Amino acid sequence: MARTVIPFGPQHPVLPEPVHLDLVIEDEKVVEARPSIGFIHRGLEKLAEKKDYNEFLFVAERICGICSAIHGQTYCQAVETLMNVSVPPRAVYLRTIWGELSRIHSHLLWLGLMADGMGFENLFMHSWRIRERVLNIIEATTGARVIFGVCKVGGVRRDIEPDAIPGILAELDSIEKDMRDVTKVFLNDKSVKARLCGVGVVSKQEAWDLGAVGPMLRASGVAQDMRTLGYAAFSDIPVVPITRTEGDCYARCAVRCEELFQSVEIIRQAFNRIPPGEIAIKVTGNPAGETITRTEQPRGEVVYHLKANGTKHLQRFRVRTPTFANLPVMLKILPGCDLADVPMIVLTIDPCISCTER
Amino acid sequence: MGYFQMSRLALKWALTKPPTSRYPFEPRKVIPGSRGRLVFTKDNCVYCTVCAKRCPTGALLVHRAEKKWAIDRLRCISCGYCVEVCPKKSLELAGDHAAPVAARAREFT
Amino acid sequence: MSPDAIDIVPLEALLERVKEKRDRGCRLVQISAARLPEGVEVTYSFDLKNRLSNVRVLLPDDGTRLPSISAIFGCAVLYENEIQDLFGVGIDGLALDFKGKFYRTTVRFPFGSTKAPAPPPAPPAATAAAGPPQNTN
Amino acid sequence: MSSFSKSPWVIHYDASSCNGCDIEVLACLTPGFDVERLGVINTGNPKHADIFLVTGAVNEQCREVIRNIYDQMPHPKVVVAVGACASSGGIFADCYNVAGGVDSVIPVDVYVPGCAARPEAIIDAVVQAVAILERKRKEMDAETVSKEVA
Repeated sequence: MARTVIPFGPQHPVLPEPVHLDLVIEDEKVVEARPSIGFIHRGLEKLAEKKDYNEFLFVAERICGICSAIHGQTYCQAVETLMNVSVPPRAVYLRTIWGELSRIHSHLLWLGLMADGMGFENLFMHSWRIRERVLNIIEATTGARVIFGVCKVGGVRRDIEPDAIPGILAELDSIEKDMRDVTKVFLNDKSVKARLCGVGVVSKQEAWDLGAVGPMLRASGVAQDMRTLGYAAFSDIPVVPITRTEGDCYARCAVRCEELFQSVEIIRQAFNRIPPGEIAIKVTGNPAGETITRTEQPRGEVVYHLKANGTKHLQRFRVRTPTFANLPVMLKILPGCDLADVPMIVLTIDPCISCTER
Repeated sequence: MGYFQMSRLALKWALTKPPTSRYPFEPRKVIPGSRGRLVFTKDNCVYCTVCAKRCPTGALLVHRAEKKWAIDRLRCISCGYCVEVCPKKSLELAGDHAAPVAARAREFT
Repeated sequence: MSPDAIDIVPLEALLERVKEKRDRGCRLVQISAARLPEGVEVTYSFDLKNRLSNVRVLLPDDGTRLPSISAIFGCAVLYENEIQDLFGVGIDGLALDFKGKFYRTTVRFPFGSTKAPAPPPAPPAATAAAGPPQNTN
Repeated sequence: MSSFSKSPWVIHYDASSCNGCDIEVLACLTPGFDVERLGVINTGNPKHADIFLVTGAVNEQCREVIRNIYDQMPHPKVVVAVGACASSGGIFADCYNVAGGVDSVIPVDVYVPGCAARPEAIIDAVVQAVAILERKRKEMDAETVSKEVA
C-alpha cells in the first residue's frame, strides 16, 4: 500500500502553538509519527547565568503563560528549600489559592480548545466565557490576567483583603454552577462521546512505563498527583487524585472536568482556613546546594532541578515540564489511529509547547 | 438522553444579556490594582538608578548627571520590580494599558 | 536534598543500576544534565510511590560517550536527544536519534565545555563532499 | 469604505512566545471581547489574511516559518507584533537562541506593548492596523493607476 507523509504543523488551525509532526499514513491510518520540535526553544535555562536569583523569578514565570502561577510558585519553593527559608503560612495559603485558580482557568481553556478541535464552536465559546470570569477574579487579586507575578522568594507580593473574600466566594459559587452546565455537555452529549470514546487508548502499564504525568496518567487509572506530597497548603487540605480507568480521550476529558470542581473545593477550604499574619519575610544571602522540587501543574508534574553555589546566580536551572513527559505517550498512541483523530489525540495531552521547549 | 444537553445551554443564553465588553465604543472597566502602564512622577526622584539596575529587561534608562529618566515601553513587562525597589516611591503601575505604537522609541522625562 | 539522596555511580554501572530501577517498577521522572567545570553531570530521577530516587554519573570532558538508557526506558529518548544537542555529549545506542536536529540552536552546544573546543559534530557539508562526485555537465 | 475596514481577516502565529500573548489573542475572539462584532475574522490560511499577528520573540527555527507566512499573504498586508517579546525580545532578549523582535525578520507596522498584552491593547492595535491597511491599499491603487497611464 502506498505510504504518504502528511506534515502537521507548525502553523495549524487546531494548534495555537507550533509543533511539527510528520505523519506517515497508509490509507487513512497513521503508521508512524515523527515529531520535530524546537520552534519555541528560547534557551531560558541559560539565562540563570545572567540574571540573579530574584530576577530570574520573572523568567521562570514566563516559561509558560498558562501555567505561570505554578511555575513561579515552584521556583520560589525550590529557592526557599535551598536557602532554608520557611514562608509565612498566610503566603502559603495565598499561593495555593492562586495555583488552583490557575488550574481552573487552564482546564477551561483546554476544554474550550478541545471543543474547538472537534468542531463544537458553541461549547468552545461557553468554556472561554466562563474562563473570562475566572480571569476577572485573578486580575482583581493579582493585578494581571495571565502572568500573575505574585510570588516572590520568601512569600507573596500581594494580599487578598479579608473584606474581598466573601465576594470572591460568591462569584466562585456562581462560576461553579456555570461550569456544571458546560461540563454536563462534555460528559453526556452524544456527539462529544462519539468523537472521544475509544480514541487514543493508553493502558495503565503503558502510561506508567512511558512516564506520563498528570491527567494523562490519572485517566489511565494511576492515582498520581503531586499535590498529595503535601507541598504548600496541601499538607492541611487533603487531595484525593481523580482517576478514570478507560484511558481514552473521553477519560482525559472527564478527569479534567472533575478536577475543575476539586479545585473550587480546595479554594473554598483554603479561604476558610487561611490564617492571618505576614505575607512575606525578608530573605538575605544567596542560595547554595541542590534540590529537585516537584509540584502539580494543570498539565501534570513539573520538576525543577536547581543547583546553586552560594553566588547570586544559580549554577544550573533545569525544568522538566509535564508536556515533555507526555510527548512519548502521544507518539506511542498516534500510530494506528485515523488521520482525523490526530488533532484530538494531540489536544488531549494538553500540549503546552512553550513549556516543553523553554 | 444525551441529545439535548447543548440546546438547554444555548436556549438559556439566548435569553441572557451577552457578557461581551463593548471595548472600543465604551471605555475599559479598569479593575483596581491591575498592573498596567508604568507611571513616573518626577517630583521626588533622586535619579539613584536603582530601578534601571534592577529592571529584568533593561527597559529603564536613568541619567544621573542629566537628571533624565527614560522607558522603552516595548521592553517593559509590567512586573513591578522597579516600583518595589524605588526608595522615593516615584514609580507606580497604573491600571490602564499602554497604547500600541507604530515605531520604537524611548520616552524621556 | 536530604529526603531524596543522590546515588553517584561510575559510568559502567549506570545501565545496570537503571535496569534495577526498572525492575522495581519505577517511573522515569527526568534526566537532567548540568555543566560543571570538570565535565557534565547527568542525573536520572525515578519515582516509585511518590518517593524520588536519583542516580548520577559524571562525564569528563574528554569525549567520553554516555550510554543510552532508551532500551530500558523508552521515554528517555527525548531527554537524551536534548542533552546531546545542548551539551554536546555523544550518546550511544539511542533508539531514535535526531542527530542534532532536536533543537536547532543559533549557538551550537550552548551548554558545551568552556575549556576545550566542543567535539566536532559530523558536519553535513563534509559528508556530502565525501560522497561520490556529482555529475555536473 | 473598503472591505478591509468592514472585515479585516487576521492570521496568528506564535513565534517563540510564552503563550501569554497567544491566549490573549484567542481571548479576543471569544465572548469576553468578541472581536468578530468588529468584523475581525481569524483564519488559518495566510492566503486569506490581511493582518498578521505575531506573538513572541524570533528564534533560529521559526524565522523561516514567519518569513513563509508573510510571503504567502497577499498585498497589502500589515504586521502586528503583539507583546514585549515580539516587539523587542522582552525578557528573553538575552537568551542564546533569541534573535530579537519580529522586526528582525519582517517589517512591523504596529507594536503592542505589555507582558502579556491585554486584549484591549490588541483590539486597539487591530484598529490601528486597519487604518494602515487602508492607506497601503490606496497607495497600491495609485501605483497601478500611474503605471496604466504610463
